[in-house]
Amino acid sequence: MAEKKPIGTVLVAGAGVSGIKAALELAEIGYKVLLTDASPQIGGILAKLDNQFPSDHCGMCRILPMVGREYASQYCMRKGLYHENIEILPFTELTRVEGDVGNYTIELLKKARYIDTDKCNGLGECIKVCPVEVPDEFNHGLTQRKAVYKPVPHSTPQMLLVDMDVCTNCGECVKVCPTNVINLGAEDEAFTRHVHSIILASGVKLYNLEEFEDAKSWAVSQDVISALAFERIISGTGTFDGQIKRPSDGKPAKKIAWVQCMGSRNRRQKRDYCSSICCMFALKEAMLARQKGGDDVEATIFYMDMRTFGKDFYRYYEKAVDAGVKFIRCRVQEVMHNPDKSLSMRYYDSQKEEFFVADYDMVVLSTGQIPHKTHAKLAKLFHLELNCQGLLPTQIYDKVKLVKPGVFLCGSLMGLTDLSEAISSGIAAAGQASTLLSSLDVTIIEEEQIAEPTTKDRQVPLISVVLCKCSEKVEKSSVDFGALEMGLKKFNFVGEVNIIDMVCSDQGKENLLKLLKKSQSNRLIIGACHPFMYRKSLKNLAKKAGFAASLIEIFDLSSIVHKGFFESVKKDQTHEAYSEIISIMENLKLKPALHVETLSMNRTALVVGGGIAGMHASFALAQRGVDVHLVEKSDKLGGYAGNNIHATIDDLEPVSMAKDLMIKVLEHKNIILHKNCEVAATQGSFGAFETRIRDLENQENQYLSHGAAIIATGGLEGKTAEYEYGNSANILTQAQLREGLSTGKIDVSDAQNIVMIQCVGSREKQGRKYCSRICCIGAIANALAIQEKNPDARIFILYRDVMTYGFAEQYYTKARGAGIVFVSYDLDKKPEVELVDGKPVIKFTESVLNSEIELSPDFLILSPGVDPEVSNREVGKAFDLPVNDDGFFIEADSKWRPIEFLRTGFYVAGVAHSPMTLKDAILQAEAAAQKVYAHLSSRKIHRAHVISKVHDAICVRCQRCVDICPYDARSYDKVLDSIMVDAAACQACGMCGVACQNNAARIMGFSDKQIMAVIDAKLSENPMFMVGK
Amino acid sequence: MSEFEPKIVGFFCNWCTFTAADLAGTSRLSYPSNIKIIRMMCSGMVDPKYVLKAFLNGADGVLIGGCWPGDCHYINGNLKARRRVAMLTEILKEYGIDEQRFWLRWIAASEGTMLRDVANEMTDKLKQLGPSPFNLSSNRKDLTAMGGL
Amino acid sequence: MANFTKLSFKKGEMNKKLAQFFNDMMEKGVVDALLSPMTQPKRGVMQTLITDSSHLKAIDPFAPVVPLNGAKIASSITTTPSGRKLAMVLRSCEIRALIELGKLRQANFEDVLLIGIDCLGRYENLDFLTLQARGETSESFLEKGLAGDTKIDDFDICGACKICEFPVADNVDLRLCIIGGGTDSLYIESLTSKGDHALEIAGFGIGETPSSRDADVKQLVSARKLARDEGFAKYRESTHGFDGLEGMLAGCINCYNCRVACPVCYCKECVFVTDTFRHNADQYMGWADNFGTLKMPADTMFYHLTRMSHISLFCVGCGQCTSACPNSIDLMPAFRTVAQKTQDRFDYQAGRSHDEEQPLTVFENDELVEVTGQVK
Amino acid sequence: MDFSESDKDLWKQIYNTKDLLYCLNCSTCLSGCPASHGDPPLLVRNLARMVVFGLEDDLLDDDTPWACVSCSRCEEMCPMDVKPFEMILAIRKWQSANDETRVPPSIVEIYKRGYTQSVGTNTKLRKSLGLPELQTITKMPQMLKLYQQMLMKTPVVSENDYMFNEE
Repeated sequence: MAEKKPIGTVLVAGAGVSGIKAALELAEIGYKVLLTDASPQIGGILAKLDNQFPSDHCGMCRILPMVGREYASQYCMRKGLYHENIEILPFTELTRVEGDVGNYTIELLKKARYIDTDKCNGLGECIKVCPVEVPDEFNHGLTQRKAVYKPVPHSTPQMLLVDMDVCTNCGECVKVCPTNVINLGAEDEAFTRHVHSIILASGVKLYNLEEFEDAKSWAVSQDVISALAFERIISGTGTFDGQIKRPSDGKPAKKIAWVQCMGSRNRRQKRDYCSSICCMFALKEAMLARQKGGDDVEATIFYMDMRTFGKDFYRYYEKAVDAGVKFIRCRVQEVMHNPDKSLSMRYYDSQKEEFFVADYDMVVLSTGQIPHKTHAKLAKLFHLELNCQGLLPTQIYDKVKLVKPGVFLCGSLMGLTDLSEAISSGIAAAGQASTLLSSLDVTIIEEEQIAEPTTKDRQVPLISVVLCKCSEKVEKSSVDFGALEMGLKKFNFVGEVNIIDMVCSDQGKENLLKLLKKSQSNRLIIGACHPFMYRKSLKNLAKKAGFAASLIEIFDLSSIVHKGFFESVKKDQTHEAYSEIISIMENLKLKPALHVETLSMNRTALVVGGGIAGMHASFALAQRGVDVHLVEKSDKLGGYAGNNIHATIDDLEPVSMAKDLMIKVLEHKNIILHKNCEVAATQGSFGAFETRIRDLENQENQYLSHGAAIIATGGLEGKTAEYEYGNSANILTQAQLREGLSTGKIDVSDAQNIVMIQCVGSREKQGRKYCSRICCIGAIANALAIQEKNPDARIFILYRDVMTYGFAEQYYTKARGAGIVFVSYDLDKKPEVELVDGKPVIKFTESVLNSEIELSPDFLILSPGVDPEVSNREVGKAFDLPVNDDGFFIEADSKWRPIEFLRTGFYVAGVAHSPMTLKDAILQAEAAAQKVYAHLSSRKIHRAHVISKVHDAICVRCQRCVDICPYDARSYDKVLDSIMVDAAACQACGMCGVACQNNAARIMGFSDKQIMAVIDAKLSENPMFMVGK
Repeated sequence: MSEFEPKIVGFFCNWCTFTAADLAGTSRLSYPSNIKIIRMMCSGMVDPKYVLKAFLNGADGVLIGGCWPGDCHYINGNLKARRRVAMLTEILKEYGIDEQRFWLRWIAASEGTMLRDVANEMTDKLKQLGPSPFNLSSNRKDLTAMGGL
Repeated sequence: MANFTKLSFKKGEMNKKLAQFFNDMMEKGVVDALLSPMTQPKRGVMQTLITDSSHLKAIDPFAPVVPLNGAKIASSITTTPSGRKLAMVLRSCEIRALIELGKLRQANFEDVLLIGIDCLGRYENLDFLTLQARGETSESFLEKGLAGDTKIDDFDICGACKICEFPVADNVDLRLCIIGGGTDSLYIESLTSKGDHALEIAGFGIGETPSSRDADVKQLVSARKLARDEGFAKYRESTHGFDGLEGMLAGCINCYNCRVACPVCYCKECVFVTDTFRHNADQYMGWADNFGTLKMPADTMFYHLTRMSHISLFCVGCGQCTSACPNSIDLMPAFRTVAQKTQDRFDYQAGRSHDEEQPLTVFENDELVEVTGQVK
Repeated sequence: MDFSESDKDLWKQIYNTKDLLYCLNCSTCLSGCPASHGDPPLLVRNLARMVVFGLEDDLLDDDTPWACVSCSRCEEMCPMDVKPFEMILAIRKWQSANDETRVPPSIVEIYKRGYTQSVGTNTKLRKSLGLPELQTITKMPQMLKLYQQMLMKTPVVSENDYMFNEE
């Protein structure tokens, strides 16, 4: 007999957003994940941020799985994460790693919390009596906390701990603890585990005023705060209930200034990088300040370059300008604390050539990301040296692959990432790990297959009620279980009422199973704590005893008992629990048994676009055994970068890289290439699409069946007619210059002056409304190349904002050091070019000295940005995928679902999404491949229990449901003359149900009848047991 | 006679307002128990029928809680809810249900305090306004109990 | 720019003249079929689909009766296009309802030549039959109507028509105009290129413009608006609040005739007759328990309020609901007053235009801020 | 501004360190500079730019480098480590080396009132902060006389005494 294969297990070290995303991805495939975090809580920096660009609100729940969504709890992500395949280990550090690719033994150190969180009821009696007060890290010292505290106040369940560094060991907490779970003598606990792969996601640290010498001079007042502290101030859970007040005296802050680049872009402090996120962070905060505080709030941002480089970032900036946020281009030296507590800053206005002093109520320092201190520690664990940027060394094209095979990284550990990149990289790292695991002799967690009983739901409803007394830990005698039992038993549709204890424990589960096996009932209500954590296991248990999964309701008894009613009289708690149970029973009585079907998945992927992103995604899938159709419009693979860009400033060689990739793609047996083909139309739903492609040479149609698709159509160098382009041989684009320099066709050896103009036709209302992201770096690369050939040439780069975000800042620094002169210009005062004797003459205003310059450069080089692939709109139409005004594809959610489309089963990678660097395109391709693989891999994909359906007989085909469905899950089939529902895409949001006036569209398990019965129950003044019915 | 205790039905979005209610609970923010919470997946899932049913069954007020615009887990369900509420308000106003009895509020998951404030504010408002005219109709005037129709 | 063609007729020959007109249209192939009110063999006038022009002589487009709002009929014969060219003679309330149905994909205007008529009002069905039996004809009705007196003994046009501010049909290709004409002529007005084309093929040139039409229409509309506002005020006063509504609906027997008659209640089966509202006995008992009494049939108030929430945005005020009620509940003012409020809220008017999107189908991020009154 | 006449490599003459080139014109040096309150103000950032551009004539004519009070804040705060204070000193040296007859106007100021800057203007602020009134030498005529006599012994003053004795 063959030995049972081990279950593929991955350690994800770091439970910030990228780590969580990586863990979810792997767990969805069916691998086991250990998710650790060095801090006492998961969530990373996001736990503190209520509001994220661009919606200025949260939305983290959108990273939860969309397909087969019942495997992870559908719950607020900022409060907790529950997935049956993820083991969460907070306050745990990775201390040792042994072994090699695919086989690691890791040692973890679980730090003592001094509180047994499994048993703690979270009510915090201990907190009340603790005599120690220290500044609360969560609110950045704006508030105080005790030695025993909740690290994240809004998490569920409450995870308290004792901070031993400040604890006085007075023992008061131990005395008052009603559940005896505090052990001040607890010790750290080391243990080892075996894993097959490791993903490092230890995240980011922010520069702070307390720690760094050069920032201390800013800390002149309590009202000078960090950006993250400002987040806590505007947070609803924050210090002032979301009102903008200054910490020193709680007075409303009406004049607020943001100071950018705090801690970054600083060569002197050896932090010569851009933190990448602060510009958007400050923009968002300034917008929020005005939204929350009203129009009389004055928001001013002091900046050097507004780095709005990402997709739709520039639009957001324009929105901020329109919303009245003020921008001052000056790096301020200091802030002065005035006697009236206001804060003064003095700045210089280059255009007016004048100094100004402005007073503020509050100054927010945009404290940048800095590489985490754990980098060095991690490097040591893996016997590696950090690279010159202080980062872990990765493989050249793959940012998520450590040089050590089998270990991957994501999030800000790769460098400095924003939210969407953190998410994409989490997915990509999971993708790399799953690729590795698929090559090993490991298996996935097989779902417990418990046959659903088919008969019980046809019986007259008879409900079994199980209440877990563990809720008694809340407050010993708060609920009168006896009265509850008596009351409930009086209903003729209640089969039995059982009060049991600790249903979450093994013993409790065993007891429950015994009870349920004896039951004659056909529906079940379980009242326990934290149903999100136990829902799946309790349901499985009940299924074993013969209950249908959809006829089991598990509700949060403990929180009902005390939620919101702390000041109310105790008898209410029994009453509230009772009336809640009645409501649930009313609902359950009417609930139909719902059955889950397995989706038939065509295990073939379609990739549109044979550029580097498309090829990478195809190969990544093929390697994992997925069949791929790769459709390319032209007659050759490689796309723009793979055919035109020979070298980049960061030592990548796209053309030769593409050639290698091309060979791999062409040789792989799982990839079928369709050259000279375009996509024409598609039909079907997730798991079973059929797409018609047309051969452009012979106009023949071919039909491809596939389960999912990746759109990687790429982009092109932008076109322009500005600045006399096309009218002189001396006016070139950066691409022409790059090509000319590498072939030697352009001779710069005698050139005296060369002028480059950035943002040609970009970031303006009449042109590309976006930053193309790569032009600044490209211009610098070319300028340095010229400089190398002709050190005597004067090179001017006329820019609006230098977009060298992240470590690309070092190229900017290098370029200046090489004597390249950067001159900023404003959109309302663009450089002027005219031709004299066929040669360009350029006039512009030198921004520092504020004087006019006229030059006859030998070459005028333009950076016209990146244009989207022209066929994007047709591709979008063929697949019913949205394309934005700029011509790029619109992802489902710019932050939380950056590589997915709203239409389930479609993903985007590379420049089809927005202009990006090669590495980013590869990262996205890897992530998109992972998303497809997760769906098309061997684990069965079930549709959810709760989905919408069509009652065809009464449907009038008005298609309002089709128009309103946010997930494109509904469509009208002309041939069948029926409304169809894509069961995988449907998220059961219920929009169709409301739009449909006669319930022809309905949500299974969420019927009007059920909800109206609940309303009845909720409003019933005389619960039936009171009147002795 | 004891003070009039209004009955409010709260249709709360699972992702935001329901979570905020949870948060209010865990943060020890006390809000009046007048609000009977019914969890909906999305504010956009609240059918006008539910609101009418609640009023007809004796609710003195109805509060729909959803995510802020742009924040909806289901993309834009909250915007749909807003239009429906505007429409339904016009109908209810014609038959004596004041706008102040039918609220839509954006309450994000983190805004436990706002939930508390809204709950308090609405309860106070309804105490001022007194019972819903639906509960005081001639058919029911003489009946002490309030309930379904 | 209006194009008018004048049709003069001898007394008693209006319908003959109109039949001739439609005959020309059909013979010349402008249309293959005509939907028009037609005198029925025994009695009454009903919408009739005519494909053989030899039957045209019985048409009676101006008959002041609407046994069923024609939008429902038009919907049934256009939703899935037949491929035949069809002219439909409808009055404003029918056309406005049809436009709403079109937006709900329950009608299709592709092969349709839409012909509107000036409508001075309709009589209740039974009243009309009585009057018809007495020998009144469309011409005699029109004569009285144009003189401003629609009352014939105890009979008068129905309440909805008295306050109808849309005597003239808009959004049509052709319009059969009697206002501003005389008792011996009517005008055919073309409003679209489709209409122009039809007239041209049928061989009608452009004629004189009825001189007093604009003023007459204006006068009628303002009188109606006055009556409407008075009517609304009176209704609101008499049926104020929930008490009023309850009193008004006291006799409702859940027959659902109002929704069957309603042109914009387009569901195949009303939700109130689906299993959602099939309650168990214990539920009825429970509700009765709460009050001691439960008026049966239950859910009448719920039904009407729900119907308001479903269709008040599309309500065109045709008054068919009132006409259909077997217990003489005057639903029209109830629905019209609500519709006025809901439609105003979204600056929408049912049937005003093909292009305006129905309010509950479009959503903007930054609109209706006053609903929550919250800004971030 | 005309670049045809400018010397691209002037910075090597004046302040031969690549540190200067790293300047990204962020204005940190300006915003806290005490001499920037003067008239004309000392604009360190602009001087750096002029050096980089090689605007020899303009630089030679510029007196503002002499207004620097050597507080060294720019030096401490410059994020690019341009060492602006060093640069100011270098410009002074270069100016002097290129024009031996040059008498910086700030020396006249020092001669007349003991400071390059008019420090007396801060009376109000000092008072509001509870600081004692500033005792400047101009308020002590006898001391000022002694001080001027002392300065007169330096060659740069004595050789140009016509500039110092206005009365």
